[in-house]
Amino acid sequence: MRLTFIASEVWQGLRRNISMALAVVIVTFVSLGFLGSAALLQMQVANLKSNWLSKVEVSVFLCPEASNRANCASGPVTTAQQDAIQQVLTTGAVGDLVKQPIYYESKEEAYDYLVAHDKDGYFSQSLTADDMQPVLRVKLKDPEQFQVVADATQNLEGVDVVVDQRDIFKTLFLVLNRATLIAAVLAAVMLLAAVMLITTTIRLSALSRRRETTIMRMVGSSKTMIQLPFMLEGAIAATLGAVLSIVGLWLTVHYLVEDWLASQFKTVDYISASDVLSVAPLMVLIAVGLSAIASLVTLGKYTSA
Amino acid sequence: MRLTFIASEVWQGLRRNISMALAVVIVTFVSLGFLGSAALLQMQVANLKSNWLSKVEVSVFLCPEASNRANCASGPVTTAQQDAIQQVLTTGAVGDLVKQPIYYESKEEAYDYLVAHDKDGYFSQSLTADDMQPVLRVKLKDPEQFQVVADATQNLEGVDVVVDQRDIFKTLFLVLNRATLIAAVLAAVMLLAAVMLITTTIRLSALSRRRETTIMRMVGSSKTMIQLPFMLEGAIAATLGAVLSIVGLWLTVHYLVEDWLASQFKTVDYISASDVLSVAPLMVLIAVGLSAIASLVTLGKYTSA
Amino acid sequence: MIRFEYVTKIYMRGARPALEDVDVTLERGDFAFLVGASGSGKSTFLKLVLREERPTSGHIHVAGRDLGRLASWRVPTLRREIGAVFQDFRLLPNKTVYENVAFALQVIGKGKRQIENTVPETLDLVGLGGKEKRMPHELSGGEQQRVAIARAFVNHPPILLCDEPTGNLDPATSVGIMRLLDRINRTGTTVLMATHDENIVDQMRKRVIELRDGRVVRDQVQGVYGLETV
Amino acid sequence: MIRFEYVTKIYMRGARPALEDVDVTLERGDFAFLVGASGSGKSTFLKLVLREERPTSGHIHVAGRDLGRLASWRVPTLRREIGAVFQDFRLLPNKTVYENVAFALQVIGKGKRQIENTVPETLDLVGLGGKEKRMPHELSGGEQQRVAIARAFVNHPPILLCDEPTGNLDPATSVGIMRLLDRINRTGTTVLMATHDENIVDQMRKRVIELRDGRVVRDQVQGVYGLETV
Ligand SMILES: Nc1ncnc2c1ncn2[C@@H]1O[C@H](COP(=O)(O)OP(=O)(O)OP(=O)(O)O)[C@@H](O)[C@H]1O
Ligand SMILES: Nc1ncnc2c1ncn2[C@@H]1O[C@H](COP(=O)(O)OP(=O)(O)OP(=O)(O)O)[C@@H](O)[C@H]1O
Ligand SMILES: [Mg+2]
Ligand SMILES: [Mg+2]
Repeated sequence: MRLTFIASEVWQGLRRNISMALAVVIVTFVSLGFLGSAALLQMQVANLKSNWLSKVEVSVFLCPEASNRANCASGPVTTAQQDAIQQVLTTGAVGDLVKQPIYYESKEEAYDYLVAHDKDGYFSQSLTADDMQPVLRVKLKDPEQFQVVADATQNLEGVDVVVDQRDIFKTLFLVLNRATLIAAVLAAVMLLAAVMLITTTIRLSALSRRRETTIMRMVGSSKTMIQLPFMLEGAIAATLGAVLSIVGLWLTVHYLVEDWLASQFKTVDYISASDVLSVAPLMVLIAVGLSAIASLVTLGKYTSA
Repeated sequence: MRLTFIASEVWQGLRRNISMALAVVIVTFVSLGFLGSAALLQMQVANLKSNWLSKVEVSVFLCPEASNRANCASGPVTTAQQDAIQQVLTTGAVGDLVKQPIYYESKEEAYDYLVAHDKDGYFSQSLTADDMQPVLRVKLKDPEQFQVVADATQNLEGVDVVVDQRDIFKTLFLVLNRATLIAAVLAAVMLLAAVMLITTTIRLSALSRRRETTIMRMVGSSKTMIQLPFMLEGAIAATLGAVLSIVGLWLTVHYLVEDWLASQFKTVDYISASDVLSVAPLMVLIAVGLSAIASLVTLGKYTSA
Repeated sequence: MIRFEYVTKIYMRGARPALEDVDVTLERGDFAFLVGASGSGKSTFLKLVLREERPTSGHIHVAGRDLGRLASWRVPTLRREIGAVFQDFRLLPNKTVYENVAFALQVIGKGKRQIENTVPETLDLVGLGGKEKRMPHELSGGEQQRVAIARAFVNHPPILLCDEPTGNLDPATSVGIMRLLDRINRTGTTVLMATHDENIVDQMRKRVIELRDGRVVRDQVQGVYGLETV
Repeated sequence: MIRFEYVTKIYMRGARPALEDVDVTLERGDFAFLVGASGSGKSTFLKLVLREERPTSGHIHVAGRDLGRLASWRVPTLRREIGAVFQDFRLLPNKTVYENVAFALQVIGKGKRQIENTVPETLDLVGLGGKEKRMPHELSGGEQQRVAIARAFVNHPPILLCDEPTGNLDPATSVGIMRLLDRINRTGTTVLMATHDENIVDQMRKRVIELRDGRVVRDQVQGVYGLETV
């Protein structure tokens, strides 16, 4: 009896303020959409970081056969020089930072790699193995420590140049981080709008049913019985918005990221639709929380005993 | 007298429904923000297209000194072959598509370019001018017509390979176009929310001042006098939202695009903050239009004589 | 001033008429009571005069206008010829006495000068001189109704309609309000008042129009309330 | 049943008290009129009984509860002991007569069985048997007030408060309502009714408590309305 009664009250309330309820649905939809996007972008950034940074290596290029560089004025790298460099990289403070063993890529291997990857053959047909440089590929335990390794090896005899790929990711991370920030700021602004909207919806609903609530108070209806329908209205509209934004994010990730982006740029680990499901409960929780706050703020004033 | 009176009515109305008015401001802010973003993105795409496509050239690589490619089995390109290729590119249907004159880049010029741009000198130290290929750089009147030029030259004697840079922009345009689409869809959804919100705000305002409007009707106030304050309230809130989103877009373009992006990737023509000002009047117009529609829909019912 | 010609009003198809074949004329300067049981159609009569409702059939003339032919954008000019007073006083709670009365002039676009002249004069007339700055909640019910009458009369309309103006007032206060309405009537204003307060009707000895189920069953000069019931 | 011990109510600091030093007791089964001019504090008295307002000083006991000590979450249980009827009938316009009365039981969580038993019984009591399916707008004012009384009484509260229940009704209809209240009083229900309808008070010859400016100036068994004024 009570349940069907409350349900019918809620239904009437929603129908009466349908445009308002829809506004709440849309605004929570968009605001939680932003919030979810921000979360997913941050997850993607974390993914990329762990993914790429673990692949990042410091390449110590050794002097080739013929070079007019200042570092290599004394000719190609000798075995003794090479051992000294290895020594620096495997012992002491630097040795602790570096993942052992260090991979040595000879000039022949470099040439094979070039031939394998140069489809048009522009270079491989005009270069020989002797044109290539031997390289020490150094992986770091903490990729941020690049500078220490570079400083330690830069000026050793037989070292041509020290190169770190990490630099090229910097811009990308910057862009992704800014996107996250923008999404988060928009999410905050929209959540504010959502709270105000839910507040107003509940208020409007309470105002348009003042007669009912006055009678309820007069005949001794409990506070819960009076306020529950309004709270449920707000919560239902907000939850609907949250569900919509979860569906929206799921579709976006499924079709845009998993299907399309992943087929375009294959080398990267992408967030998956299941990641959306992992943030989903949080989004619903936020929606319900918002409407609960809005209810508390509003209802005291409009339906108090 | 009338003006100050109407102004004070509007002010009271806004103050009384402050949270609602703020919600309208925020939602129009965000919705027009999306709309503006969509417009600006589309402008940026147009910019990029006109910018890059005009620079796009079809490069007809001619056979170099030594090559093991099938096309160049008969050795380096001869002057007669070269003239025949030029002939094809300057006359007939193909000639009409091509911007004259065609730029011929000799292998020496190609080598100079390589030396100038290869800072580390990895290649320039091991390559000579003879390793380079002479190229015909063909600019098109309509960059989309690449295939016609390619088909006409591909199989001519002395042509190694025909390359078009346009392909590499395709993905970029695809991404930008999708971003525009998403922004436009979000804008549409949010505009819907904005209309519903403005409707509800006006309705709420009319409800909360029913006593005033009843008295006004009874003492013979004109319809304009009764409805104007409500319409103005909606219009003011919407316009405020529009102004906020213009300011937001301006700041974004100024700091994010003009200052930061432009310093990162210099080669491209970006939209400028003044482009924001060119869409600004339209955005204000849309905001005012929305609130006018909302007023018409709502006010008939709530303040009719 | 007010002429009903065989006016019938049916709110909902199939429902009993709220007014049926009502044929009544009030001349300039008349004072008439509209009496009858609850639901007999008194308020409907007044709403038709104000053109809040339109008759289902019949013609209504008010202040020289044929309401059937009055374009809806001309309704405000009609209403400026009519003052209306209700049972609930309908004052604006956040405005002072002065502002409540001035409001009626502001919203029809009167100038500042005219408002500053007319409002105090009207407040004096209804006996509220010196209470201009009070808020409605600081007044007794009788005083609030006087403010409402001042607001209805400040524009000096030739017609004053009152729908149970003493319904919320105690007998002593009601007598004061009736004296005021009588005074206004003596300035030449036509007063039509719906009521079911028998004491007042009996005391005033004015014209009485009695409605029963929407029909005029009595129209008597110097009548009393319950003639047919007694 | 209702006991006021030197109760004073001041709404706003500095304002004149709405009630001052009121000391009144109503026993179980009493029938009393609360009379007085507009603003004399009648509604305030009833609001204090309902605990809609709290006294500035003094103690109030209602149905065995000390209202000063009643936790606010216990107020609903107090209100279930009190039926309240107002001048404006406060019916829900989109619910039938039956639903309007049933609503009062639904919202305090009564079961379906009980509602189906009690509502028709109460509608019979107030004389609306057979009109269960009408909508409020299809009823006369007197009938609407009967619905409101049925709603107030359907839970058989020991106390019935009425704030000018006949204020919107014509004299004949008012008499019917008074008969109904009298009948309810005879079932043992304490009835307290605020009014300024002198005819009714004079006819009923019940206890009369008169307020003037918030003070009890008369408390008379079998009184009439205007004793001191006459
Ligand atoms: N807006 C409306 N829609 C439908 N019916 C209405 C409307 N207004 C009034 N009625 C009906 O018209 C009839 C006459 O109502 P009216 O309000 O004119 O009576 P009244 O004499 O003023 O009564 P009271 O003394 O209660 O004010 C009643 O039966 C009422 O139900
Ligand atoms: N909520 C309130 N806030 C401030 N003052 C109030 C409030 N309610 C009533 N008053 C004041 O308290 C006094 C008594 O009011 P109350 O409503 O009790 O009178 P009443 O006897 O019921 O009058 P009426 O016959 O007009 O209904 C009045 O002066 C009134 O202005
Ligand atoms: Mg009426
Ligand atoms: Mg009262």
